[in-house]
Amino acid sequence: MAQIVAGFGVPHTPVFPHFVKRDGPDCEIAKLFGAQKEQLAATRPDLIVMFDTDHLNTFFLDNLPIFAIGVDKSFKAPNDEPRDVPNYVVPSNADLAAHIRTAGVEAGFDVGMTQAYSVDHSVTVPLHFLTPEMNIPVVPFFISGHLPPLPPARRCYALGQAVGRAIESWPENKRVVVMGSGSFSLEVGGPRMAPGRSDGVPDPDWCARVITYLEDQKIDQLIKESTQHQMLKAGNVGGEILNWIAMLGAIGNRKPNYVAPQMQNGHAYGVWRW
Amino acid sequence: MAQIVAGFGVPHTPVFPHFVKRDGPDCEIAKLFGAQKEQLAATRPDLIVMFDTDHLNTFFLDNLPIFAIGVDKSFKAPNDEPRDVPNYVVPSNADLAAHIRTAGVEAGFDVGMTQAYSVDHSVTVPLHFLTPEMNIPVVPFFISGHLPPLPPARRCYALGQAVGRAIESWPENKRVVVMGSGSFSLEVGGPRMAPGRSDGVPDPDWCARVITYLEDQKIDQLIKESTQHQMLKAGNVGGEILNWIAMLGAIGNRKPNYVAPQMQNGHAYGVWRW
Amino acid sequence: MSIFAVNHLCRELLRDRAFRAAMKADPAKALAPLDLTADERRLLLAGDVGALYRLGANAFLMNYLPRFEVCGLNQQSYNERMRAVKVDEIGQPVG
Amino acid sequence: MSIFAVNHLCRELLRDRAFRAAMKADPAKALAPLDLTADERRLLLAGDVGALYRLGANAFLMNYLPRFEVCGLNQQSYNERMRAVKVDEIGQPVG
Ligand SMILES: [Fe+3]
Ligand SMILES: [Fe+3]
Repeated sequence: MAQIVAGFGVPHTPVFPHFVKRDGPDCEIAKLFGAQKEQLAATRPDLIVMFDTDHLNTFFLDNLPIFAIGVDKSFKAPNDEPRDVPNYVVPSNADLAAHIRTAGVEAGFDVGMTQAYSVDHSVTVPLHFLTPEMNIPVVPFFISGHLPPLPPARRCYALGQAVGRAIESWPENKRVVVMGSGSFSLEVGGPRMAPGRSDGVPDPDWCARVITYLEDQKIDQLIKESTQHQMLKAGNVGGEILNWIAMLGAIGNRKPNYVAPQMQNGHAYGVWRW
Repeated sequence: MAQIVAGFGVPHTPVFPHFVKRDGPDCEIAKLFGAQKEQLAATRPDLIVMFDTDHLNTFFLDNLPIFAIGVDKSFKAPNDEPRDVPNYVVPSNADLAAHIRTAGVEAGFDVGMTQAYSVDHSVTVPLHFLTPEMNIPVVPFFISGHLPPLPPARRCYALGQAVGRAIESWPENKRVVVMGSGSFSLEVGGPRMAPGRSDGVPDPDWCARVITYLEDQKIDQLIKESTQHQMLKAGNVGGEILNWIAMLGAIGNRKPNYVAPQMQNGHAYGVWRW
Repeated sequence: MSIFAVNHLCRELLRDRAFRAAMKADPAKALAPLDLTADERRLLLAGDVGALYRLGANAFLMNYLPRFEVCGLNQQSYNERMRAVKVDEIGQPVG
Repeated sequence: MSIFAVNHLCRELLRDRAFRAAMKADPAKALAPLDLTADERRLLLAGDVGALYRLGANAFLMNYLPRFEVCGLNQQSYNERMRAVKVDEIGQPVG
């Protein structure tokens, strides 16, 4: 049977590959992703399931899902031209993805499907740093985290639990890592940007509180406080925390090895291994 | 406040407009739709919410929702060239549609959204017969009813209840009719077609049983027996019964005025007024 | 998923008038640029909708082939070939 | 929804290289065939992203305007104009 061997929480800032190329391996971003890369390699993963919020690139306003999963043998990444990111073809696992979808729908989660799809920086940037050889299959699970109505946090946690059960009922002997991709407090291109920047962190207190809750395993408190109002107050991508919450649902209530903050970006790098 | 004033169950066979044009107002189809048209007019509807299963026309395999709602001020119909159906522009109500979606997501239904959309024969054909002047706004709510995994019948009933509550919490004083569009037993273009036809009725017993359950208000029994296996056994569009079940959820457990079967087509015409 | 390409081109028959005309005029030429396996291409050109169904192609979508009379199909030959596919109680190919 | 067309063209800037080039060369001409209201067209050509945000246009999508430097926008003018929009605690325009 497949087993979930680790959980990772990752940021996906599209300009980070450019910064690392420019600033070299000793810059903060390179070190933080580098530490996660080592941790990931140590888990010997066969497969990654990544909860992610698309930025109107894979999906648009003409057909916008709340939940959807990519069901194909591979996908192209990225589709939105982040600087200094190559064009990747990422292997995936259509059978496992279809199995997760079926299990999710049976459990009462209305999970849409995409085939022949591509993904944006939010899937690509973490993989660019963590699995640059793109030799580990990735199944992306999309959670709507930007445009209200956002799915309730408690529902996303329950979704993660259902996805975790689906993974662990998969008959193949696979080591699966579950990731959540996104920020806790960030405004991109909206009125709450910082002066002279293209983004901003509207609610640094919330970001700090989230990190404390993660470190202290106060998941119920985190869910309770992650109302739609709080997520929108944290910025126009504040709902990306739902991806971390779904990941936590999938791995169960565990103590993280670490949650390394990057407060100026309103996000963190988290590792859960056991 | 808005109130739900009636429920309708309708078939949507794409060739029916052609048959009625060919065979005139005294043919069975013309009479059955004609009777419903009179019933509908008598309800003085301000708005129609129609549960419907799209046939890979509004949505395709590249982005296939389980549940989705059309949010726009109008939509084009039909997009799949059924014979003798004009090109319509159907008015809709984006505000009410967005309100239903928000209420649904808050209630734990993961309802996707489409804007700038068109619909196929499954929305158009019933409207062609029932509201040919296209002067009544229609909000289409799409339920995946063809490709497994199908959403569970009990969940579709609960979805209908949530949509009903959302409609009745809408502050405008509107008379709303809820419709469910589709067949009970039908195979279209698949191996279970009848000889020399493009469709077939693989499970006429099920069709008859559904009609009895509807007439006798045995909704719980109907839901219990509407397993994915039974729906697929009834044909490759057998899951369209989910649209009727969602309609029943929205209107509450009521006695129909009538459910007129068309057994050779595996479907019926139903009217619930009170 | 390769069968996606078969499903997709069937739908394009409905949506893209130029592709429909090209398929009516010369299917081999119209299919040439598409990303199909050799098997899928051969089965499409032979109008072998039964074999394509067994490979997972969708019945509604393949129904556009006889509707627009491409790949030598009409309603009668489509009906016969699809009905020859052995399926179980829920329409899944068997054997 | 008319604002849909504004959102859509912003996204096309990213996805359609020919449209991107046309918008860089002559925005009025590139926008001419699109189904925009007179207001939307005027605001786009003026680079008035603040007013478009108040009309409901999406911030990520409008961010492609300065990224590709169309309609006279660059990161600085975009930042200033968006930051001038008064919003409530959750980023909704007020006043
Ligand atoms: Fe993001
Ligand atoms: Fe149908």
